Amino acid sequence: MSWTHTADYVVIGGGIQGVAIAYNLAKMGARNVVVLEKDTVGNGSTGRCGAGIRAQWGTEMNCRLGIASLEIFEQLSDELGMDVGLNQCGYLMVAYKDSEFATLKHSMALQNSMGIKTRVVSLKEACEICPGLAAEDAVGFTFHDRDGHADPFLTTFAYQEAARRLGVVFHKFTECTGVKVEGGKVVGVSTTKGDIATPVVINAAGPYAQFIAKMAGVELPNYSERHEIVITEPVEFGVCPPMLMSFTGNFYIQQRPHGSIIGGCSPEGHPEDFGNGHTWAFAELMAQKITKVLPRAKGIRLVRQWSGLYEMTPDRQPILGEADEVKGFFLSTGFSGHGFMLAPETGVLMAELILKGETHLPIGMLHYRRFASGELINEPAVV
Amino acid sequence: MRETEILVIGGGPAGLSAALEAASLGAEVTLLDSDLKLGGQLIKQTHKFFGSKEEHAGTRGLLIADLLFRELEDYKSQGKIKVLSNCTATGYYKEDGVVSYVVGEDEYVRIRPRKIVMATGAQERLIPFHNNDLPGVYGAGAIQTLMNVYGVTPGQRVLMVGAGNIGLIVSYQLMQAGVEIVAILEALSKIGGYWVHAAKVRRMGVPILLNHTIKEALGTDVVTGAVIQEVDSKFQPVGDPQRVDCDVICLAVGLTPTCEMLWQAGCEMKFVPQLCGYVAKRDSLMRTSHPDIWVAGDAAGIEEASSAMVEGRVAGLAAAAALNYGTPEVLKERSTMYHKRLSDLRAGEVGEKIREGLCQVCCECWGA
Amino acid sequence: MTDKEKFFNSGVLTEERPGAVLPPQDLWESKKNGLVIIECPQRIPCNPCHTSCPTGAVLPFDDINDTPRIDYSKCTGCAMCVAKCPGLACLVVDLTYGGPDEALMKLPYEILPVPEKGEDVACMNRTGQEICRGKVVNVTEPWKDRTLVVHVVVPRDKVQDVRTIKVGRVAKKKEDDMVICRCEEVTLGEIREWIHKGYDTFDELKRVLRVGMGPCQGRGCREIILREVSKITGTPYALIPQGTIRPPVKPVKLGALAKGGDK
Amino acid sequence: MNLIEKHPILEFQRGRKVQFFFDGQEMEGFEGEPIAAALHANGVRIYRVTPEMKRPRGFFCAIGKCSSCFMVVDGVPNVRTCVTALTEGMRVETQTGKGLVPPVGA
Repeated sequence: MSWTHTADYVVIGGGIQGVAIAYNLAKMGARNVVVLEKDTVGNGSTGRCGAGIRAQWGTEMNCRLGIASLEIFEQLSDELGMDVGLNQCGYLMVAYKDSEFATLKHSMALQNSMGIKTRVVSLKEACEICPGLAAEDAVGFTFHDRDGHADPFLTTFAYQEAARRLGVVFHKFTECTGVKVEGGKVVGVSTTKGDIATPVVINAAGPYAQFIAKMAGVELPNYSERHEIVITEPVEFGVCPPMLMSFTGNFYIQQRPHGSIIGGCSPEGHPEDFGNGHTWAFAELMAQKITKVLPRAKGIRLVRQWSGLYEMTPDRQPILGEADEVKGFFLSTGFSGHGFMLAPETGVLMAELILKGETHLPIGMLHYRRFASGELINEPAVV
Repeated sequence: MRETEILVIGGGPAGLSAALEAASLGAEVTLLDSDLKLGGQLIKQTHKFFGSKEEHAGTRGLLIADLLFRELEDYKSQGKIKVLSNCTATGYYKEDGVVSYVVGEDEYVRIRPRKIVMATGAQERLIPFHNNDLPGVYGAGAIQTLMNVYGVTPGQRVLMVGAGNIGLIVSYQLMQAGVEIVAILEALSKIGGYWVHAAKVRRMGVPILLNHTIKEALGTDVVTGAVIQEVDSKFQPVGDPQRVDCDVICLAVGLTPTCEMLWQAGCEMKFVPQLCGYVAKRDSLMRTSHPDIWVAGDAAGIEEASSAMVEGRVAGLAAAAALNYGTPEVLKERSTMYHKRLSDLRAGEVGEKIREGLCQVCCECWGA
Repeated sequence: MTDKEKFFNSGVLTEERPGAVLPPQDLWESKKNGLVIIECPQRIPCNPCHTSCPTGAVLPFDDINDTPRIDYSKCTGCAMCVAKCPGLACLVVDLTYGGPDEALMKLPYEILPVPEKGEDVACMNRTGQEICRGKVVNVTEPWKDRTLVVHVVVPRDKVQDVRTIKVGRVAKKKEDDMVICRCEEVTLGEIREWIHKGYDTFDELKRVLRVGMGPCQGRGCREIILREVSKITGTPYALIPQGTIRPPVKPVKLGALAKGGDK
Repeated sequence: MNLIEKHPILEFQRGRKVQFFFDGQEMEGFEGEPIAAALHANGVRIYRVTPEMKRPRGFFCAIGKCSSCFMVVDGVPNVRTCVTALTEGMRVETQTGKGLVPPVGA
């Protein structure tokens, strides 16, 4: 592919954030948009994620982003002209402790006030939603039927294909090695394939965002955490229709429409690293968690395990906005494990911010200034 | 967690030899094999092997297996070798060097070896043609298992695809089992296997169609025939396709080393066409770039069972030596002897390809 | 006999000929409602394309055996000829329709099942291969004689090739139909299609098509797919990334794993 | 039966004769041999029908590492019959689709 020497917009990172921003920029009329990806599109955190989509959040900001994204997901296959594998089977939240159930109900009140129809369900109903569920030890459940999941690969590729049709250029196997700043403004980027002169750079580098930011002289408090996932062979759908999720149980488990069951949990001790290794300990732990809540899954075989990186921030909320120190340097990072589900909306917001300077949802509080000022927005609903 | 000094993965000719060699020096060995019956491909070979006396030349493969089993019995009774049959290694975990395996389907176990010999053998290549997933299209290895281990005939009329040694030998074995060979197809203009193996089947009236390939398997539920096509040197069709009647299409289009766990271990790998795929770089004692992992046999590059057995000896010797078993004199003497045998086995016309391949992956030593 | 002749002699148009020409590009791109294309390159005694044309765009025949000629300045894309031509040789292509990548085709149709408005249909080329999908936006019956005109939106770069539609899927040509990934049932045609779109590493193909994600973990298909990538992109086999190989090498029951590996 | 009775080189050490059922039909095999081999000996070559394209599949790799011979054995789907030993009275069924996981306690 011929090299792009100048561009109006350079997006760093071909994950869901990068492709969604590039697509929305082009859709809103921007031209000369280039996406740089150091491996292949979707190879980073996006392609390794659990792919859940939910509006059941504990802060107003995340609820707004969550429901807005969900609404975009509901028509995304049509918009992008390619199936994104959306399956709205609901999130069934499982609380094992009274305090956890109280938090869920508290969040539910917030969600309900915003039109998100989360409700408390009984054990009996939970077992109807998820036949074979073994959760007699749970104290309560909440359920939102519009939550669900989509295929992260297909969604990313659908964005990529739609963006390409609008003229966006993608360079894969192209790593950003420097951000050039002159007089407090972005003027270009260097990459392993050559330089690009550009007045706008969007940092959507996921777990590597803090390094890209540093290249522009911006310090971010982001750090990366390795999370592992297992997936089973496909069996007929119906073993775990909803996304089962628990904060104290520390798991998320769901069956994809294709039939495989996918499961993950938070690592103990938050291993901060950039490896994508896999451990036997995780495979065993996750097998225990899955077979405990879904005993009928005992005979289903695990076919693959992998890991991906969560791009964490101190309050587990994303960082969106333009850098104070460097004009033209935009950030869409720090999604703390929820970048896939929020991307359809944050892609729109970032494109609006870049092109118009304002957004249809106020996102000022997501600026990284909050870490200096101490105005953190702590999200309780995180696995 | 279980522990062992040396874990040998794969109980075929290479793995058995590695285990025996390491145990002969006093090492404690665990031998893991996925099959219900130990011996790998050896136990399916009814033909007599080439080579010299040391490699049991003139003895049938399955009887060579018996010889190795007998040797194994002694070490088993002494507790030096523990054999785990029906156990498939499922993963190598780089962070702590642990190998996981399953016993049958229902028991899962972890083991932490100090040294590993990967003797995982080969897997069969497939080729694309229409209907290639129809029941009746079988791999040559599968047919050998069915026929020579369990005594079940795969069908009545077999079309063999590929005239390398496997295609030729399995054709002969099929005839021994009373099955008709409709034809042997070879896409190249020359058979790939030993000439004498070809002559054995030709003289019994089996046509070997050079410059022919399979285009399509015929049949709705199971194979009832095939469409074959003559091709030129660039594999372009010449003349009209022909139809043959058969109920089995046997694919013997080559093997490729089984090296999943070598990838998982982060061993330095290289694509070497002469060795039929990606193989681990290794030193003259078969040690990979990973200091605790050795390779032997087809997993190190596709070759003959006779050289696999010697390679297994080398790897077993070196792995045991790395644990300080054996005296320098013994090690020197044995490795010199094994290297001599290997170079003899690879000296001929047929070994030329192997020699070219090995040049690309053998380094002197990893500096250890 | 050349391949072109072989094809032509079996009813496949391979190049412009008298009686089968394309509209002038400038006019075509600007003319709302589209322009007619007639593919009638053989001298036969027939003229309904002319007699059914309300604007005189299909010129009068000197000899009824002549092949049709069109005055494109007069064509309004009304598709009356499309619905009348006994040979189903007329179609209308409207390049002004929809987005920059779309075009509308008005195609004659006399087969069951009849496509419905909004339906996603297979679009086939002159040899009956499905080359893309199209969306039906209208179905009319101009002469009330059961010959329908189907208005279908297709990718703009396919208007030179799409010549009919079919409800459902069309089996691809035989070679493309070979099953390559046995576990996930992916065909060579699908793999080639995505390689051509630039998905030329094993990992990308795995993610978009699921090849190699099944229980065999790509044992059977990896090499065939990478050879195909090599063939199409010209990259030497040894330089194409193999993709990551993860445990377990063989699927393991959750129940067995859950009991832990300390034995 | 497609059994090799006489062979110029080999002698087969077969297990005890046992009865089993294929899709309800009673068949005979040898204890300990792979289910797939027992079926082949009885002339059965179609073991499953694939989920998407509904294509018949049978014996293929013989080492438990492809998905060709998945069958429902005693109610359990996705059993690799080429590496699973036959036992007395086994109920072996053709698998259609991805395999239905039996409810707990079934």
